[in-house]
Amino acid sequence: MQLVPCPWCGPRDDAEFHYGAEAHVARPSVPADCSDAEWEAYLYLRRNTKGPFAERWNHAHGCRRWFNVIRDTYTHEVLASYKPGEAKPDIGETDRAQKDA
Amino acid sequence: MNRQTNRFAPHPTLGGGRIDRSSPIGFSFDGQRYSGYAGDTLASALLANDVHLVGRSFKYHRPRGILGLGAEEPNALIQLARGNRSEPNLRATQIELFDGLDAASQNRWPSLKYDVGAVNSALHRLFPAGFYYKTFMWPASMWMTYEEVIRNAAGLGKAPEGPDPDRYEHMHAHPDVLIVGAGPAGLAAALAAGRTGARVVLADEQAEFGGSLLCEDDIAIDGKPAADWVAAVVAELASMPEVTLLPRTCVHGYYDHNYLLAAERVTDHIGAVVPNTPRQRLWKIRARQVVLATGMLERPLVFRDNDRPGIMLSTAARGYAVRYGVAAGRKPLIVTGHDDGYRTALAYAARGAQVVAVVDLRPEPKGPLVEAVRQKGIDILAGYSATGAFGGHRVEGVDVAVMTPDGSGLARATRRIGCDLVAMCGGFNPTVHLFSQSRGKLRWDDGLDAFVPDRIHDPVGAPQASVGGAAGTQTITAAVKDGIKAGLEAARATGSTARQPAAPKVEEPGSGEHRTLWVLPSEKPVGHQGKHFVDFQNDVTAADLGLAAREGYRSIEHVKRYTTTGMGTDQGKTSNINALGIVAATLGTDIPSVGTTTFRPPYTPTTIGVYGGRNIGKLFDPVRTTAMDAWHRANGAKFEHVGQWMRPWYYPKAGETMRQAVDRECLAARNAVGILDASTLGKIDVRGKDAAEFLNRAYTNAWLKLGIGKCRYGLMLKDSGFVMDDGVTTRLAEDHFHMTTTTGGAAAVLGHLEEHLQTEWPDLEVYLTSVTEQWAVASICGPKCRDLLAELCDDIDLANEAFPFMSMKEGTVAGIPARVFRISFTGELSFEINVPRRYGSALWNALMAAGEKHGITPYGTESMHVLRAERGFVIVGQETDGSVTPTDLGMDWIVSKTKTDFIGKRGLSRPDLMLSDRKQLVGLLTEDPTEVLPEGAQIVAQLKPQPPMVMLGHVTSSYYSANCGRSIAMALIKGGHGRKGETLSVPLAGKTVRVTVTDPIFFDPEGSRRDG
Amino acid sequence: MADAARKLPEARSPLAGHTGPAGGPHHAGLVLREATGLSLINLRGEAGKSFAGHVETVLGAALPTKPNTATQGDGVSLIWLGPDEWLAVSEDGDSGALCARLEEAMTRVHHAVVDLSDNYAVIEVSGHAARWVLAKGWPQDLHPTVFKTGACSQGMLAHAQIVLERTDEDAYRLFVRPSFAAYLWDWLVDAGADAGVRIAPS
Amino acid sequence: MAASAGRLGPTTKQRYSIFALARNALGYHEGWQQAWRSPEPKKAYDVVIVGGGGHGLTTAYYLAKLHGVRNIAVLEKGWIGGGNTGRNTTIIRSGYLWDESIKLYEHALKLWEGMSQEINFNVMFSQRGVINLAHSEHEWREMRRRYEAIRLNGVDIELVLPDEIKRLVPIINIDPNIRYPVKGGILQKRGGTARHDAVAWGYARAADELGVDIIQNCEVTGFERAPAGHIVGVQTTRGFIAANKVGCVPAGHSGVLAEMAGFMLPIQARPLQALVSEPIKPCIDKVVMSNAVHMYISQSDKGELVLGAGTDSYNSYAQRGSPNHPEHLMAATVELYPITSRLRMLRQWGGIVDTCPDASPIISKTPIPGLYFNCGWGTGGFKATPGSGHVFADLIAHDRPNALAAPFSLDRFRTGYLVDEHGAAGVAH
Repeated sequence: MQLVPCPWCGPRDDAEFHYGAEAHVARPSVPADCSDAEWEAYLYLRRNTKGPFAERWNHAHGCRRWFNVIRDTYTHEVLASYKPGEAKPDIGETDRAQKDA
Repeated sequence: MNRQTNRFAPHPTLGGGRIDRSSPIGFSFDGQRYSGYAGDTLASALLANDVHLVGRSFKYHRPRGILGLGAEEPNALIQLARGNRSEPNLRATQIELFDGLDAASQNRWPSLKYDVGAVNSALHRLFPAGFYYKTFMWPASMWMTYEEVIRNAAGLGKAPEGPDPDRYEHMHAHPDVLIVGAGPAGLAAALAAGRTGARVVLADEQAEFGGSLLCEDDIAIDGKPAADWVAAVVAELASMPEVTLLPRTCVHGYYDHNYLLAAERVTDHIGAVVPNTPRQRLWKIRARQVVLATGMLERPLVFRDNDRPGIMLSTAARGYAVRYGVAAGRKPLIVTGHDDGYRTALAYAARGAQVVAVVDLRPEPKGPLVEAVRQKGIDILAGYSATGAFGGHRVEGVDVAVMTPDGSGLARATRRIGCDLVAMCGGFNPTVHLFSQSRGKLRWDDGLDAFVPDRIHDPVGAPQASVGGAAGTQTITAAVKDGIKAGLEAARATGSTARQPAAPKVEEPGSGEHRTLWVLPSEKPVGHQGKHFVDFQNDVTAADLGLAAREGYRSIEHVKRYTTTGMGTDQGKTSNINALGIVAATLGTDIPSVGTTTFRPPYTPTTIGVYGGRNIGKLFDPVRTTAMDAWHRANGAKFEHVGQWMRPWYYPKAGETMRQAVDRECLAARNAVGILDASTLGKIDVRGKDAAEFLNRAYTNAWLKLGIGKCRYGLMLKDSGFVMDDGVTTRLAEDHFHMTTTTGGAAAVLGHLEEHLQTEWPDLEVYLTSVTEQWAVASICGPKCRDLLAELCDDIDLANEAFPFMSMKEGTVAGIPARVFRISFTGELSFEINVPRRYGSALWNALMAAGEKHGITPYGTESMHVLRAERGFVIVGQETDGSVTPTDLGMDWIVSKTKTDFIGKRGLSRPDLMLSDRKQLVGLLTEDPTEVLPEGAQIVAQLKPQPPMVMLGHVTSSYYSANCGRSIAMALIKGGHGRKGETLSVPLAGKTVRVTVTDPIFFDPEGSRRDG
Repeated sequence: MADAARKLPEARSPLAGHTGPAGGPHHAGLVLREATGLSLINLRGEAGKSFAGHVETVLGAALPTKPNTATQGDGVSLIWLGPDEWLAVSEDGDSGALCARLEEAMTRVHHAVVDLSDNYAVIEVSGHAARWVLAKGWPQDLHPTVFKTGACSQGMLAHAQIVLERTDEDAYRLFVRPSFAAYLWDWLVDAGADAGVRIAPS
Repeated sequence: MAASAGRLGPTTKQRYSIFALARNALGYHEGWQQAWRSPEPKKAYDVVIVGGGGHGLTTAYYLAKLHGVRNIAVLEKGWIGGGNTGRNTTIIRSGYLWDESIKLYEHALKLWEGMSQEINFNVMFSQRGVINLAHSEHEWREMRRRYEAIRLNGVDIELVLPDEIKRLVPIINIDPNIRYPVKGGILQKRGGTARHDAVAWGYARAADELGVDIIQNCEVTGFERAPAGHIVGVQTTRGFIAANKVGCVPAGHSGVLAEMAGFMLPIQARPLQALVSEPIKPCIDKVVMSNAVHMYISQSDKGELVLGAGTDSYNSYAQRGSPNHPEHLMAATVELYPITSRLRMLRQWGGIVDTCPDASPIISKTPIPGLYFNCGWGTGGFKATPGSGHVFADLIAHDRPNALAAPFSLDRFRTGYLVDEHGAAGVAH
């Protein structure tokens, strides 16, 4: 049972949270301008990193806020947690590999 | 009752063991009555009564005796008690004796002594490891028959006959320091940590603290017997308010970030029902620091036929003598490569047993222990191998011979020595299961010939230390010293401190170099004569391990799964390292490069019921009820589960079938007054200057210009373009709306909206608050419902002009402040009356009383389904399944053409969502109007005599409609909108129903009844 | 809302008819009581802005900004639910009037004031075994040094999502949705069996 | 395809049978050959399969057997069958909802039915029957839709009511007043279980017999592409290996490999936990699945009750999950099968399932010519093993999907074609 650090409530059991997969995937500001591939990328294509990963959590049973966490998806070490809008700490990720379909 | 022939008389100085000879306990084993003493385990009591044959091995059904002293026991598996409290596969070594204990052996027929299964042992050549992969394939049809035989032969004990009468519970704990194991190292750590005032939990699987010290009589601490030190430390710990002592509690699982699970046996040792007390308690422990003091387990030796009853681990033999005052044998023989074996010889000799010999693998054993045994005149056979044991249901002796210097073969002929107990010591393994479960990295220690903890997995997120035997420490002195250091450091790391306690002075026998031989040589090569057992429970021999390697199963995980070594209920506690040693030798490599298999929770098998805890039966999952629930129950409602809610399904009168009740309810709703409890719908308060803009983005239609007091139906999509929910939203003020959602979708919609507000559009000034349960809702409909409402409400003009459809008025109904909405899901004139929940039943009672003369009839979810289907209204979750678009539902009218964006808009324009032949909503009328199609039935264009056939789609809703006087149905079928008027087939098992495609609206198509 | 001059019919609390008669062993380690007649108002707004000042003037208690703490005023306590969300709990039962006064004070401020007096059942749990029983189903640390009097938290007690407030040495207040109240009450009674349970009149 | 270098015919294997067992018993079983050779990797192959689980090994077997490709290597980063093949709850059935899924899983079920005889390795495929239970009116309606779709696809399926279910599963609790009462279910008699390890070992042996090189402890660390873009080989921990075609079937690690190849997948790696009880005498011979309480149960031939749960909700490659899932699983097990309360859990573990947004697999070409992916099986991978290998071999051999695989292309997420096997998205009304 991992301890997920909610930026407001502090560390809590992961059972208190709802998971939101890869962080910093913003909804395109003008969806009408998106190609089908770009819309597919927004809807479905998410990084699935093995290692340090910027991901979203929602404290569903607590303060109900969304926030971001850098967590190693293999060792489960939690490296950082930060509020939405705050900059993503550098974890050496290349920018999102665009599907060149 | 047999006298306890094997009890040692109490020793003048060494005492009579930690049993209470003044309180005898009667028990039975396989129907035979025996007696033991308080403090005995079932194993020690059986041995006291000279019962060695206790079980039959899994595959070969060989007679088996007690091998160990505790959790490592692979053989003595017991079926305890009968009926609903019966429990299979318990280790006799871990069952505390209680009065009237009723135990039975397992896996034998007709009896333990005469077991038919023993034929497998005779034909053992035909059953090497993995034989079942190589046979039973011919003829193919016979496999299920072969399997039936295998299944009935397999399995050990039996499941109880009925439900468990005992209760279980959970308990959360948050110690600063969790110490696992209360042996010398653990007690010392707890003392050091406890004295700082830190919150400490000390847990041990045994009934008493002390660990290995309980089984030794040659250790003094601070000049007194070790047990006195244990008692003193436990007494001090018990006096500390922040220290929790948990005996009979096995910490069996180590999960992420120092989250550990432990199962406490609360009443098992009492053997009687204790009111208001759980049988077991699952401790869910989040520790800031963990100290693992789980000690060591002794390894057996692998030699020919080393499984005769009466052959046991040396520490076990010693433990029975010292702790339980039991002579596991009157003529013991010790086989060891380790000085520790000599302590067993001394313990038995001191108590009057005649130690036949000490067979020492080492050519020149020396040191204080060896000298002490020599002085006792005991024969020490140095450099000898035990080439094999003999005896049937009890060991009768071993063959011994001098080994070649490298221990690979025999230098001289063997000779036979008679004995009635073989105490074997193959060395010691630190108990690293929990360390390994915490994903710590092990390393092979050549000095110890064992794996020891090397690197902690997550020192920051899950700080942890291993001390004592668990860390490979050899002496009690070092264990106590390390324990104190680790306990203090752990407490200090959590902010509590105190002076470091002085380490007590420990006097213990020293031990010298040991020798490890993975297989003791005998006359014939391994596999050619007799069986060299490695995993006693799963009957895995050294030859099996050789076979696995020979057939290419080289990875240790392959060897484990192919031979099933280490996969029994003891999880390889006595076999894993021996197996590794043998496999490494067979592959011509060393143990570190072979690696270990992963240690998986639990450390010892744990009761499934304790994991269920009290979350079973009535408390398995909440049942959510509305304010009017009492009335529904009192008036004979049949209920239906909708998510966690329990909603009235229909209200049968005496003798009515469901169909008759639903017909009556539907007719009343359209001809008199129907009343529905609609409290379960999701309700969300939407506030803020950007509320209208937010609704514009969330729904497919337009919201900016909705009038105050006006309502509008909205369809909510996901950004994929598929329908996720629907509901009516009402504008209460310029910046204030009241949104409703489906019952099932309430939480999902609030989450969906809140996620977009927080992560996509934080700039919008909008606040959402769930008000689902603030309001109880009674929805009345039908031609007479306005008259009824008028009797109870005199401050709202109910006339259609003043109070038009899809608008809301506030006023007082039956004396209760209320919001009344002209919303209709039935197509009838309808008023949804919302009152604060506390007045829900008062409102309902008032409506029912006043409505009597109007023919008021309560209706449930089934009738609501029929009434809305008559009008062609869809239900999200029934007409939709997450792959349906508004267009599919024929609801293009609700999709704004002018808005540049809303959630789902871009998704809708993806190619596959624009195809004309998608599955689209239609009505279906059966040729025979009385035929009601089953919901989920498939619709076919080209009917075939036999499946398979191409299906167009399925029936989403289907009912008999009393109001239409016939059956009606809705369906999603390929290209449905273009198929109006077509005749199609619905092939059911046994018959095919012909249907005509229509518009999905069957009653009052013009909507003339809406305003009453 | 129309004035309440007319005689309001009987109001039923969420646990009416479920708690059974008051009473139980005097030495009971667990005492349960349903608290009724409270005003519960959900407040949303920006802590740092004037919104906070308006709340304080109307309710007479400062808005708690430290997560998971509650502040007490005269007959009112303000419970932190999120960085921009609080639950005001007042012994003044006229929640409508309270909401009106709050609304009036905040017309020009981005806020939400929502009467949730019927959206929660309130269960008081006290007694020397209160912490022992709650710890059977509450995963968070309740040790007095960590969960002090005046602390509050949200989470799951068994399978019900609740707001938990520690009101005194051995006294807690649980806010739970009414539809979960019967389940939670039954869970508490079952979990309190080993400590002895007494039902106090509500 | 590069001409296969001068290799002798594949090593013929001893036939496994009771007679072979008896014969070898005389020689103390020291005459058995290696089941597979584990050779050193060659410099080049026609086809390299990445992933030595059941799907990878069956792909290699069918490529060699049906498509005459002789120069194949299966690269496994650990030990074959060590991923999900060795961690699943061994359930086999074809009772799915959408036509595309039913056809693919039924294709696999038919291949299961002749498997032991075809590869001369007893995988103990036991067609003892699988029951899916419905616990509410809503679920019962969903079950009926699934039943009709399966039946009309020509696959054996029966509706069963509580009394019949009680007869088939004596230890089940059909009391109508429990929190999630048994309303009924569907029974697929041809469904059942198999010994998962044996599937990996059996196909490894059969593929080895056809000349396939099975190379363990060989992790792929990168893809090499020709200037024009076509795949030319893979970088591994044991050096570069050239290949004209590369088929990736790495289950939980598909996201990692896709990222290595420079494109993204709609796949999230999620923990899926399972556990076994101690072995007891037979008490349940059917496989019974309950979606409402996320719980499924069967009993292995050794006597262990095998219990599985739903996935954990967060991404993880740790092959373990949070203990609240097994806890809920065991509460549900005691609820539906009261006699299990006093039995004891022997072992619990987790796997990494590659979950897709529509809970259906991806069997597809990729943006990189010559690179094919077969993944996204989520919790349904084991039952599809032979079918997945069969269609993936066909795709690799012909560079285009056949009719069975076509609906599962990667492209469907762009076009919106959905095969959503989550079942009904929400709860009605």
